[in-house]
Amino acid sequence: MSVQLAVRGLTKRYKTGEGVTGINLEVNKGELVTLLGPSGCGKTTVLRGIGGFLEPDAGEILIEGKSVTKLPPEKRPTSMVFQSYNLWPHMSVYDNLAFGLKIRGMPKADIKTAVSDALRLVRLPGAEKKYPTQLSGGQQQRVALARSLLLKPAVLLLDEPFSALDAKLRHEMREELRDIQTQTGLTMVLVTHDQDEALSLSNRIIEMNHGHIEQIAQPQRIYNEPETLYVAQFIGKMNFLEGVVDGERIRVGELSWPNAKRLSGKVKVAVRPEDVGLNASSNHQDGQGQGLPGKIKQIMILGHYAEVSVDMDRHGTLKAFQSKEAIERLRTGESVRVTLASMIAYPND
Amino acid sequence: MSVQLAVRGLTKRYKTGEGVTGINLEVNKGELVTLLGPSGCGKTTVLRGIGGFLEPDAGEILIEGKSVTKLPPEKRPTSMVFQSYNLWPHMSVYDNLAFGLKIRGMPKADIKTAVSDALRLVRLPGAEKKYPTQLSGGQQQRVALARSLLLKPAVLLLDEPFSALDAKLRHEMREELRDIQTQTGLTMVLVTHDQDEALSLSNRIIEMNHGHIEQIAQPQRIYNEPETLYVAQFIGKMNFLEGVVDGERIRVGELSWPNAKRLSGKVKVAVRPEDVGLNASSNHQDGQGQGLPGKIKQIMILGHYAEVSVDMDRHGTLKAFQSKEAIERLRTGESVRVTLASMIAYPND
Amino acid sequence: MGWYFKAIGRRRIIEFILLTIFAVFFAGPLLNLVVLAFSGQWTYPDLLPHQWSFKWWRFVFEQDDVAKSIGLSFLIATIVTALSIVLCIPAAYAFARIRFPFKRVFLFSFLLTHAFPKMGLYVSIAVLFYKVGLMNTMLGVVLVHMINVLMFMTWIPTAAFRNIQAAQEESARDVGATPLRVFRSITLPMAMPGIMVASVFTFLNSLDEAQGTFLVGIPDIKTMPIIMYSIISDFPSSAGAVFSIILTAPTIILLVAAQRLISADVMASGFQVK
Amino acid sequence: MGWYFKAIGRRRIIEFILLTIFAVFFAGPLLNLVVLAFSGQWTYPDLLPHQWSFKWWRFVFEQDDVAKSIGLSFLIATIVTALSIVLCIPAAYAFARIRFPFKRVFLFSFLLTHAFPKMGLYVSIAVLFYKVGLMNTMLGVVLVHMINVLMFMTWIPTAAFRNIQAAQEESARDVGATPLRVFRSITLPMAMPGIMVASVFTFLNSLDEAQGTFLVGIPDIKTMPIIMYSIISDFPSSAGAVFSIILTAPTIILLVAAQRLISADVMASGFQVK
Repeated sequence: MSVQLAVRGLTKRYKTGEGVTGINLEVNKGELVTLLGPSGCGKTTVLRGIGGFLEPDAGEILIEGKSVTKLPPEKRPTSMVFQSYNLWPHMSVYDNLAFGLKIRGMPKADIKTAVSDALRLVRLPGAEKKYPTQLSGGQQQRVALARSLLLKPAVLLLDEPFSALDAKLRHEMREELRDIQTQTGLTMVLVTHDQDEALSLSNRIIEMNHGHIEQIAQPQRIYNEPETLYVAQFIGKMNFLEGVVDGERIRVGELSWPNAKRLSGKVKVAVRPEDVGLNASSNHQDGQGQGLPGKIKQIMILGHYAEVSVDMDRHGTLKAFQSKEAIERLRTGESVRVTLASMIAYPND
Repeated sequence: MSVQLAVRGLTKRYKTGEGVTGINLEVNKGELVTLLGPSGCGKTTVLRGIGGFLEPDAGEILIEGKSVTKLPPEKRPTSMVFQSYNLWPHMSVYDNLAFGLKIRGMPKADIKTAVSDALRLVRLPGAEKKYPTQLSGGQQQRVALARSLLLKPAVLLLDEPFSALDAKLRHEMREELRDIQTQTGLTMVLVTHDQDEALSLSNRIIEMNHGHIEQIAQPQRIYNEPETLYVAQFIGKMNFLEGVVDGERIRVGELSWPNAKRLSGKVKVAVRPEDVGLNASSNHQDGQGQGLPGKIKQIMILGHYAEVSVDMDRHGTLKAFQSKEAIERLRTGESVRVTLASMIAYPND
Repeated sequence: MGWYFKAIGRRRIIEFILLTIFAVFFAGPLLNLVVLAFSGQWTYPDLLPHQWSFKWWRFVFEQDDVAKSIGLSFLIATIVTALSIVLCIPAAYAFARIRFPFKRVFLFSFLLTHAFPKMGLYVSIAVLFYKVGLMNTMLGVVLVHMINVLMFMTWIPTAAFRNIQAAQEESARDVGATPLRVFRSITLPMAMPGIMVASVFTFLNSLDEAQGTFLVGIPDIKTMPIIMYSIISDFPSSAGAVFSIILTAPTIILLVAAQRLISADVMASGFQVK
Repeated sequence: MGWYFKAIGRRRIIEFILLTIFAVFFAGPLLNLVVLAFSGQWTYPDLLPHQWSFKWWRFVFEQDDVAKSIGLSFLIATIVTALSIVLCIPAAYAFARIRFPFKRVFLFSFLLTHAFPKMGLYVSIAVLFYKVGLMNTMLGVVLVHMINVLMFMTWIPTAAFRNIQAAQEESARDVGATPLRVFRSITLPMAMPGIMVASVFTFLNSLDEAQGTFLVGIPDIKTMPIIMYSIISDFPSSAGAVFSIILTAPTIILLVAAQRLISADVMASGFQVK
């Protein structure tokens, strides 16, 4: 796979103190990479830097091996879908889509074909004559997507394109974007603060925090093996317990695991809620009821699974995801033994 | 348990064609009941009817056995938390909370104690002197909740109180509301369009559709045994397949289940994504690979589980929830055998 | 949803009464004016004149000054509008793109131009003009008219330019348009309703301006409202009525035209203070 | 974020130039006015007068009419403001609670009162007043002033009332307040900034009104602006400058007071067309 986009040492500082420092990343041809992080982490700054909408203080941006750092947006082979207010309300959908092609001097007949093809791709065939205000929010974003797709950009940039839509539509649009990416094979960089969106759509996720990159990895990897405490906190729900290094093992109460990272002193032990096992204390005598003592505080049923809050004697409140079958054996207020199927340890800072 | 609130035959029709017809429901003392449905289903109309903010065309509302149908809102023993714009911006938090108590003629010292208690209950101790504009959206809703709690209403009404907040805050507020309900033992009626909210908070859910009630049941029951096709579609994700009644059994391809509801002809078979099992076709020879043939179209990882889209030969696209362990054995494009662990059948209409 | 009107019936009635009052308050005097302008003979207690006639129209148009003053008024209004557009649109665009407390500035200048005693301003301008020899010149009158509309011509287009999202301009750059092309094809057309509303305002305001024109333009620059003053004081009220109608006609025509060209929603967006 | 200003340096410069132009355009004439009012001797090419003096102030206040006219102007402005509040606030509340295309009506009446030639209206009113004997009376002048401000006094409070969410009134009912208590404790205080802005407008507008007062009030009802006209035509410009300052002073005082009482944001909410 060839590298389609490379960002080298991108730095941009704002007077407010926000910005990014020394961002390095590479995106392969045909990949969908997500810049994920909370607002103010600099993800949009990186995207706008790639698109040419801001002048970096330092660093270089290469697309298909050529530096575009000095080019204005209209000269870059990128195209951007913005969060909202994308379309020009005084132009019909056709004119919105044709605008860029006209500038390129494409013959009128070709424009017509290209526009209707693009509209078919975003599932809005025949919408040419409508005006943006006649379209729903989701339809407007589809048109904006079509406008960018039409130009066959070397890199398609998406700046939280679905965040203004409601939950159901957002899910639909995600699947459609995935389909379009499969069909067109376009290289895409998506900015989002929504970890579900990042996990479900990306080939790789770039997790950002305070202007730097915390981790670049595939979704499963970033979920299963978050490299830093920050990533562990940000992606998915996570329980944190205080652990102690005891020679070759890390201990939390009577539970222990090998000290793979060779940490020392006190450590933070991160456990996913789906790795938390609950056994009624009454089963203790049969020898399997090992674990930390706790008491069920609340059971929230969330459809196909339930989130159980367990008040631990010494470890605050833990969350456990349980299947709907498992939940029927549990009662609020009941004492349980908590087992932790797997964990990740971090130095305590 | 005594009945705290009863609605009998509530009917209210608007000129737009929306409204509710013949609503009957009972809420027990200390219960939290949710009115769930899409916008326009009439859930807010029912709530406003209970609160006295609209005059019903017909029907009666009883609180603690007494009819309040003819009383204006200020005379009813109810209190309502609105979706937003609750607070009075020209009054401090203290004055916002004290307003209702002053009208009731409570002595000033008592008001002071009551206000500070209520603010502690909603985790905003000492916020008395702030003004609403100085508070975040979540804090404003907490103050609004405190204002209603202060009055110790016979029934607390909540009209999508968290829908204007962001996802994370919404989750927090849900847990807090649950805690407050446990502590105060108040009877609550919550209106929401968010099924997660309804499933996680309620003692019982009242599922509404087009101005009538579809089902009243406990969350688990409504999730596991949706009475109507509408409820099956609305609550949680659901797959629908075409089935055929074949004597005592309902068949979908080579799979079959007993015809418990005694349906006839063609039926709709509803299957939860978590009940969809996927086996790689290569395992077929070992005898366990029974099921419907399909091909994996897309795998979306959603943290502790993954949503797998399977293109079925004859049944469109099915969604399957798979654990993160199970997913590692599956590849996009792979042929699989699909098993359905359980199903609910509905007449085909 | 207010408690004010419980029954829809009562609401309807009050609505009707209110609208009637407003109609009578504004349409009443104007209707009276029309009747007056076409009346031949009319004695007090009667509701309508005895005789209808065009005699006052003939009388007004036979006045030498009238035709000239109409031409002059429209000429000045056109110059004022054109100059204001040239001056204020670039300023408006600049203001729209500068970040400062827009609301505050808008409001303050709105209050200033609307609540400030114009006579004070006019007198001081007259004093200045006297020194630089602009009294009794077209240019002087045009400048006075422009001072009146400067705020409108700047702030309404500013609001219109502000309503254009950065993403809308950036999208256009993104698909390959140069900055100039973006302004011509995206920014300007999107702000056009606001600019048109402001221009109509300016034109009508200039047509109607009397105080400043009187102070700066006398004795030679006599626009329609100035002539009207003298007719009103020297001749019967019917002549004044005729002149009033002549003065009112372009307003109504322009307002109706503006309403057709620009939908009320778009116009309103020009006023939204963001 | 616009392409217009790339470098922050250039933006700063343009910002500065623009603000300077605006300041010179408005502050310049006013400053000139102040200098003029306190000048003893002043010959043309010099920038400042040779002598400073209060002689024109003494001259103006020695005029018999002046003190009387100031009192009269403030009396009329107070009456106009009070009557407008009594008339318009209930109407505004009713309008705010009636559902009709508010934007359209607001805009149309805004255009009407601002672009409509006032002379036409005044003449027809004068004709009516003549018939019913209101010419040359206080009541007549008050009525003319009220017609000028009716739109402001209705629509600004209407917008303020509209900004109050139904849920805010309903919450108050919910905690036990009667409809009247809700209006007194919730609705009215929340709309107060809008009402105050409108009232300040009305007061200043009445203080400054000259055209209508002249037509309806002559010869006996002489307010400040009317007196000023005659002083300007009969005496040197320095006397006019003094009078201009007297007329301007209450405006500035009221504007500053209003700014202190009401934050700009709250004031702005009164203008927001929803």
